[in-house]
Amino acid sequence: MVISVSIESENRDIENSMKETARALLKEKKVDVIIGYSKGTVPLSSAPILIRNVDEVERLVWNNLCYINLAKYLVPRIPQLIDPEKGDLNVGIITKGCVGRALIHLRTENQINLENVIMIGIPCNGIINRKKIEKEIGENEILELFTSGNEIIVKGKDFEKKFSFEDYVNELCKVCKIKAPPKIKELQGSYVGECQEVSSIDDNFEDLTEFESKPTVEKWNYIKDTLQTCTRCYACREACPMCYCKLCFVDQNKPIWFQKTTEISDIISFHLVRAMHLAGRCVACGACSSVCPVGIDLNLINRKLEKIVKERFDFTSGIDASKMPPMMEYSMDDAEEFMLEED
Amino acid sequence: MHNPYIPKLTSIKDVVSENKVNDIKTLELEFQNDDDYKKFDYIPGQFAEISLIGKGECPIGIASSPTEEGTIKFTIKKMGTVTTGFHACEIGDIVGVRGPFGNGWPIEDMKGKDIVVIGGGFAFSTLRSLVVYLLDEKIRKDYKKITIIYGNRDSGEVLYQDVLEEWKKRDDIEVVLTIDREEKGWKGKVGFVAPIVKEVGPSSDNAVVVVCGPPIMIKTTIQVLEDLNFNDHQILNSLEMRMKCGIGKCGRCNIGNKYVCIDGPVFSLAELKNLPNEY
Amino acid sequence: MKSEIGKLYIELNEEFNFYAPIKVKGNLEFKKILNPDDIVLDYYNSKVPPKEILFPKTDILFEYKTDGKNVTEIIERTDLDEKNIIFGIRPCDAHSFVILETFFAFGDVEDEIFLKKRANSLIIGIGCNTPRSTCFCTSIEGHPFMKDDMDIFLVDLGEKYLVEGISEKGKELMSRLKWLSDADRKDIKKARELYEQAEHSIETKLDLKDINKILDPHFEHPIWAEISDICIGCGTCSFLCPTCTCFDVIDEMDQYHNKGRRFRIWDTCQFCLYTLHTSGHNPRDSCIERCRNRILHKFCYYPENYNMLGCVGCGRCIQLCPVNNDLRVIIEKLNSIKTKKEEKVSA
Amino acid sequence: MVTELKQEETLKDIWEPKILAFLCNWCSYAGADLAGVSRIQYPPTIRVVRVPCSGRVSPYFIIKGLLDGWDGIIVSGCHPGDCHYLTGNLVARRRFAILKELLEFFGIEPGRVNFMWASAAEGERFANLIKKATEIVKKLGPNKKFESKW
Repeated sequence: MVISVSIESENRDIENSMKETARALLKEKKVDVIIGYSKGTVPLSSAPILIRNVDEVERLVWNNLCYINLAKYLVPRIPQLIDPEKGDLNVGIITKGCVGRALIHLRTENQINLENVIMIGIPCNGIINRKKIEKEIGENEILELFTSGNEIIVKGKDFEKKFSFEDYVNELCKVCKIKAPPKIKELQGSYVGECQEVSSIDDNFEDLTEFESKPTVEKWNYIKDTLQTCTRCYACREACPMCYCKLCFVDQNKPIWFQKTTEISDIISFHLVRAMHLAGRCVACGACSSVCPVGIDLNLINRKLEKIVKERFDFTSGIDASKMPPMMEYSMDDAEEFMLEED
Repeated sequence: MHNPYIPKLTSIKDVVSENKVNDIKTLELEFQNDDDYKKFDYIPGQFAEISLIGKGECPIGIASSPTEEGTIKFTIKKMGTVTTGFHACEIGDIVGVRGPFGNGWPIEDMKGKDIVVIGGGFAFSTLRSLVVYLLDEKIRKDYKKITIIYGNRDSGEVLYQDVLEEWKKRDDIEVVLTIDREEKGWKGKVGFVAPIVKEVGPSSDNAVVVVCGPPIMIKTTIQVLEDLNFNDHQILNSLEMRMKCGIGKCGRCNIGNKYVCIDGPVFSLAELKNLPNEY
Repeated sequence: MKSEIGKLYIELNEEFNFYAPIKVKGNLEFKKILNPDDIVLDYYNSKVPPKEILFPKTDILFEYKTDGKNVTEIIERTDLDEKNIIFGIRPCDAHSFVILETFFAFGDVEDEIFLKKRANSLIIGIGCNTPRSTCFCTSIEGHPFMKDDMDIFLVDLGEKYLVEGISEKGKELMSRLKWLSDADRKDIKKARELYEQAEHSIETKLDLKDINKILDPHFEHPIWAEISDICIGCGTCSFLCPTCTCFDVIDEMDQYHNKGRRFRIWDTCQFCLYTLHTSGHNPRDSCIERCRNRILHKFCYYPENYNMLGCVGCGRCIQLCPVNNDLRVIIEKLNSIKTKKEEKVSA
Repeated sequence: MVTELKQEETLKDIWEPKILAFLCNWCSYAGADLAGVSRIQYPPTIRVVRVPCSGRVSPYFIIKGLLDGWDGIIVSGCHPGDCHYLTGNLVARRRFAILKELLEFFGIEPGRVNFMWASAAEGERFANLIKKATEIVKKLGPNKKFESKW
């Protein structure tokens, strides 16, 4: 039954069904506003968009560059989604797998009320790693990027390059098993469009073995090299659907735990503590890496977090609303092989 | 040219706790270097960036008057990291001071006029500076009638009790104190500042009114003043804003194209109405 | 000749800190270089602007020593007198230095830390043969070959560079470099051609002429909500803007060694904490006000205060905004306020 | 040159790590006390911070400690099930598990940060574990990872 279809035609199907659902929802007045993606004005980007009436639905797109996690706009709700008189508007949200996971996880953390949110599920087919392509092209300007068949075509003034989609998709998307929003029984009525039944995920985390087997010094050097360009603009934090704290730990000044300078030790401590805070919460959307203006790849760290919680606590964020996240729970039987013991 | 971010060092000469709750203290600072003191040439209403080395810096209005020679005073409420640090200070500790910054009260323009000073809560510090200045022997004759209306939540919150007592004894100044709710042994008035202003009813003829206090007090008082025929140019106001540098470089205290730290903090109501409502 | 950059570096390296564009992990950055072979000159533009050289992300204001509780000594910076050469920057970034200089010298108190460094820096810029599709320097009275803001100006002619001394400082330095050969007429003609070619390749034209007059009366316009609705409030646009200057001042103390320092780090009006009062009141409480402040600061307050736009048209914020909140679209929308109004009048 | 080298070598030999130890008030701190009054010898490398419970020890403390240049960190609490607050150490254990793995992943020697359980009656065990931790840290040498910080 498996028919091999190309990315290009998949995109078209996703986009069409998404538009149809969106139109129907708006027409039936089931939602007041739809959050989705529109075509970016710069070749390697997409712009989130708020759609309020049926004619605007045409502007919705799906093109493998929709890297922003839209759950960000719901936690906390941006003012445009709140009516001064009616209160919270009914929101339709274009939901790829990781947006769905984010919403479900945020619900477990009591951060969001999904009653007036309708998830327009789409079977995401992967997000292009735009940083990797940019690096590959180097000092040339990309003027156009589109998918044709199973290839990514990048065009500039006097060059045209083809990349295979499989290789240039985000590292997280390569191993992603939750393409459409996971279905949970607590939210039966909130789904429109595609969604997927997920009970548990099998993942062997093979992609991490190479890095993990490196000696400590090499790991340190790699991390140091990767992070040293960080400008501390906090785009990673602001794009992360899980970073909803009103006051981030780096901004606290009573007491000041970690400084905000761009010295390497401060940068590393920021990313280390942020990783700590995302343990068991990261939904593997890769938005942090996609938005980083200086091209830092945080996906490796995010993968590691997923691995730790999966192996230690058998937990995957955002697929099961009945399970508490590991850092909100405790158990007598946790493994403690890392504790110091007498010989 | 010199590095404008380097504070001049002063040592704490005296610490006075100003209220019953003990969260407002007045620090009296003495410059370590006489030269620095001479260069610290200020008028009432200006502020300075005072810093506790290792904790940080914050902008505080100068509470002393240039006529009180030798030291400068700052009244500090315990709020954030730096101010809490100041509250832990003892006599002899070292405090950095940069300044004076800002425009201050327009004392030149106020000459020959009646002056009404309306204050609420602990926003009275730069008003203390102004009144002490106006009451100085050499200066008093330049100004006409001075009226002070000072409101507080309760009697324990009244700042600068010693100077207030002195002022009450003088006959060239009218001091009206008020608290929000009735209290045993309280001799002043009872009620919010705005109705008391109405009751006192200062004349708007050739007068300037200086208002400092919490936003809600300012709002209600300005209505009363407008009823008393004060125009927008006669009403002066001192703004607060988050600041870091005090010299218009760090960027955060702008209201429209004006910086509160260099174009303010004193604005007349007329000026404020011209600025975007973003403060 | 192109290979002679190495010669230039060797000659000037002892006297100057030599900053030039190099590739670090695939990103172009302006760094103090150790090897002239690393220099990349046929680049589009760096992500982090060269303002980083004069206004670093973390800039020490002063250091101090303590006796455990109180400060005993304040140590001023001594490295400000070092001479720098900033090599190979584009005209837009060179223009940003002029804007920064005006800003830091404005008011009664000048910012010595920036201005001293600026005065000790010599700019050797290079004409921009390949403007990007997002560049719009011609709309702000700039040009990909504008040389007014530099000390020495280079034009990349293919195999060699055309070198021109602009300022006194630059001419003096050139007189020391005797090995520079004279340009012939062909070279100058070629430079002229490149000049025109670059000008034509800039397609983005923004109408910024009277933008401050349009913006000034529309502080409360509903368009600001529209502009900011997808902004996620990160600092990308302003951290990577060559003219953004906001900073935060922070103290740090090493209790173990009784020393400390006060420094400034980049800050941005896009952060909630930027204007938050201790009392909890925040004058710019939502993205709407913060986005508005950024646009107004560049296109309204700058013209009012310094008589120049606070933008150089480098297009970094357009290229790098995570949610693609395109400045070109914003400007168009703002300009439409005017046209709508005119329509109303004519109707 | 030769003498210098020798000096360096001897310096390394006599170098003792400085270890920051967070001990829980109810078990480990009392355990350390017991080790003291029982005159059990253990290396004088630890500087003790008494905390109400090992659950109080936030990862901030540990990372900040490393940033500040401590050569090693020890967190010690009651054995699982014995916590004075019933579950404080269980919560802490999860946190430590993740922190330890993350530190290793970031290339910070995991041996610098050690977690242990020691009850009030286990003076001997406390001393032994401190000995062991000191050896581990000593082998790693001084903490220079964050030295770049002025």
